[in-house]
Amino acid sequence: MEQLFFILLALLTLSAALMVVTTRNLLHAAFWLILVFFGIAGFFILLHAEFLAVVQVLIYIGAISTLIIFAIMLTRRIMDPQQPRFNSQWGLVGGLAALLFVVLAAVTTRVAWPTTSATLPAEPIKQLGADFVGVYAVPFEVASVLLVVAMIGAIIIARERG
Amino acid sequence: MVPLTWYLVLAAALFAIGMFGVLARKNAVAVLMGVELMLNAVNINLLAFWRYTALGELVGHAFAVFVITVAAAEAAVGVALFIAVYRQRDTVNVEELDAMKG
Amino acid sequence: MQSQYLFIAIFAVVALALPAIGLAVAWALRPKKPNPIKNSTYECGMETIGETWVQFRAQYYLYALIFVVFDVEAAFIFPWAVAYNQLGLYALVEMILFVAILFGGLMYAWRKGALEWR
Amino acid sequence: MEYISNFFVNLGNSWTSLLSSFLPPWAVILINFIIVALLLVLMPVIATMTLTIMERKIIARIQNRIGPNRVGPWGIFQAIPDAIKLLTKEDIVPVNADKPLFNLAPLLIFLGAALLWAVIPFGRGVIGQDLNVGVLYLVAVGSISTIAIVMAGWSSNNKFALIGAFRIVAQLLSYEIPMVLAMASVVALVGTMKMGEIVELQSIPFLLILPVAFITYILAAAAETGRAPFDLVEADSEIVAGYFIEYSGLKFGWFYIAEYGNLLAVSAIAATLFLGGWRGPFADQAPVLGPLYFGIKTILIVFLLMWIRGTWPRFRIDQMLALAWKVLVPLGLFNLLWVATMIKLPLPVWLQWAFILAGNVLALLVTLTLMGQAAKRYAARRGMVGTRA
Repeated sequence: MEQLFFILLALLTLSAALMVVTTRNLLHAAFWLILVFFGIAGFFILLHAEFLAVVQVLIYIGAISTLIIFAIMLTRRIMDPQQPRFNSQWGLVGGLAALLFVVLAAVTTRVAWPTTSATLPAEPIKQLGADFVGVYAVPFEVASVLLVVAMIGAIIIARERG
Repeated sequence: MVPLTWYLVLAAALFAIGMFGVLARKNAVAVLMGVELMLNAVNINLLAFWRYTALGELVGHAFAVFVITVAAAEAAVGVALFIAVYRQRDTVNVEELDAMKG
Repeated sequence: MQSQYLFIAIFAVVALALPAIGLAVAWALRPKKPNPIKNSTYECGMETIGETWVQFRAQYYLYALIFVVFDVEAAFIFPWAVAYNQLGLYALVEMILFVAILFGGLMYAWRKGALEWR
Repeated sequence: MEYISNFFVNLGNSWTSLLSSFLPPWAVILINFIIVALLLVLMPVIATMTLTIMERKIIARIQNRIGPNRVGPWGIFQAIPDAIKLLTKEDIVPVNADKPLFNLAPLLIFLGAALLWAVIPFGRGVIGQDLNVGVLYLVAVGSISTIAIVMAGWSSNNKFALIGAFRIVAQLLSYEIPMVLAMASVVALVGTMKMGEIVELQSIPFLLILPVAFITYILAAAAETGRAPFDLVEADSEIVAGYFIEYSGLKFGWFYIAEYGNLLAVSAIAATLFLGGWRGPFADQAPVLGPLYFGIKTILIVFLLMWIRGTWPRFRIDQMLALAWKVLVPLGLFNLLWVATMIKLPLPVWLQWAFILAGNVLALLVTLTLMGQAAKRYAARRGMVGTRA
């Protein structure tokens, strides 16, 4: 049952991802990207990471894709259908990407990965919240600093001068 | 149950597609979308490894949340750069953006 | 846990099917007499001038930007809020610091006029 | 007696065991899921059928009119001819529209409105699924509507639609943050995101402890549903109709239904988080009362939102965005930290709650004073007349 869901989700996600990189119309590419994000949220559910699935929808679909759509709207001429999609080296790059996939897949299927007998904590979200201010206290604060620095930087860059 | 390698192969495929997008697309926003695909592939790997090798503690969760945070910051600054560059140069075609001084 | 999300998935399918069926029924019932005037873009009777994809002001982007930052922050605040009852005083201190940094960023945006609609 | 005290859960169990007697377990689960999904998916439609007539009557009374009065006694069946009309209207697709996206947008906006109902508790155990991430799920589902709005605005190939879409997206994004902060302060108080558990743990309605969070939530809810005084996207006297201007017939109908579905959903969420949901006198002994109390509380909030719509003047967009970012967000952050600080004090719970309430009231007074001063400065700078100096 789970395997069936995995295969369906994988087909959906990968074909949407292919559409993202090949569609001529950038706004369509952005909507395909949103479908990829949904598919990945589905994988997170299959992996018993429901919190991450919601965060994926909240941040990637709610926030990051909105930013990308705004970027497309704000840069007008990129809607031009006459412009080529790819640069001149796309054939080479395509071969390279295919090669990378073959190598990665070959390697990952050959390694005997260790497995765990541990069980999921009773309340993973509670555990995660405790970890954020416990084990990961420093990254937690750094994340806040990173976000604010990114915000300040982006405001300075994007502000309309004069 | 789905074996771990399925997830790893899936993530590898997604990563390769993302890399193709980053290296082959002309438009900077499309390049950014490729980067997002690659980051998502990484997150799948993080959580798959967490699920199959470290279920007891929430390392994979924490790392994935931090990756998402970095992705959000990157997208914010990246899009701001596109807007600024577009205003200056009237293009976001990465091949035309090779001159160091505007 | 996963059966709960199976429900959400089924619910989503049903919630997409209902409006689709409704539209199919409406398609069967309604008249179909298109003509060029009807199908033209509605701009209060004026002829459409220029491209629709007009350039937008960067102001929209600045709001989206600040929103993204606070949205990511929500992803940290909620697990913290769930765990908070069982944590010591350090959890409070760390969250105050976290929020103070973000608030500083908001203040900066405010000072720089990024929150003004112009 | 045992059966009665947990009536709905036991009823569900009886039904399940009846099915199990002749069906395999997976089929029982599937059938139950589909039945619940079919019931919940109708909520936005029911909301539209009832709330439109309620709203038209209330607004009419506020404006000293009678309102709909032709179809049925006091016009209560007005929604039926409206529905028939929408169903049989000709469907017009503008020439240069992006057809796949133009047709997908109404489906998506309905999806966003319907999915909210999956985690709303109608009574003890009467809930689609009590997800561990309940509250955050509600926020996440809201982003589907944002995507649908952008899709509708862009695919219509109409400048007004696109501008309307961007304006409402800026509004939705801005008001999502105060809403999230108000929800987070409730979560910090109870220590769970499960909607069902939040009700169980709400021994007194949180409205009495967290009035600031409640007010913030109501304002954010009005803005998120695009209602007056935050309805400048479809301010019909100023700009045509917002992002769905090119839609007609039932495609427009789904946008309309999603709007009222969202109105009822945000009211139900407010009733759950701040008014104690299905709790009330004797609801523990007679759970049948639970959904009744829940319904009454929800309708009270709907009425509040309609009252606001009928009486408040419309905000300008700069005022609206400033209210979100300069007033509600700092207030929400303060409120969250204040709640967190007070529940760490070594005091009995009722005293902690009293302190939280005191801080809330104080914060509200300070905010109103500061807003008043800012308004006076603004008026003085612009040299406005008719304002008290």
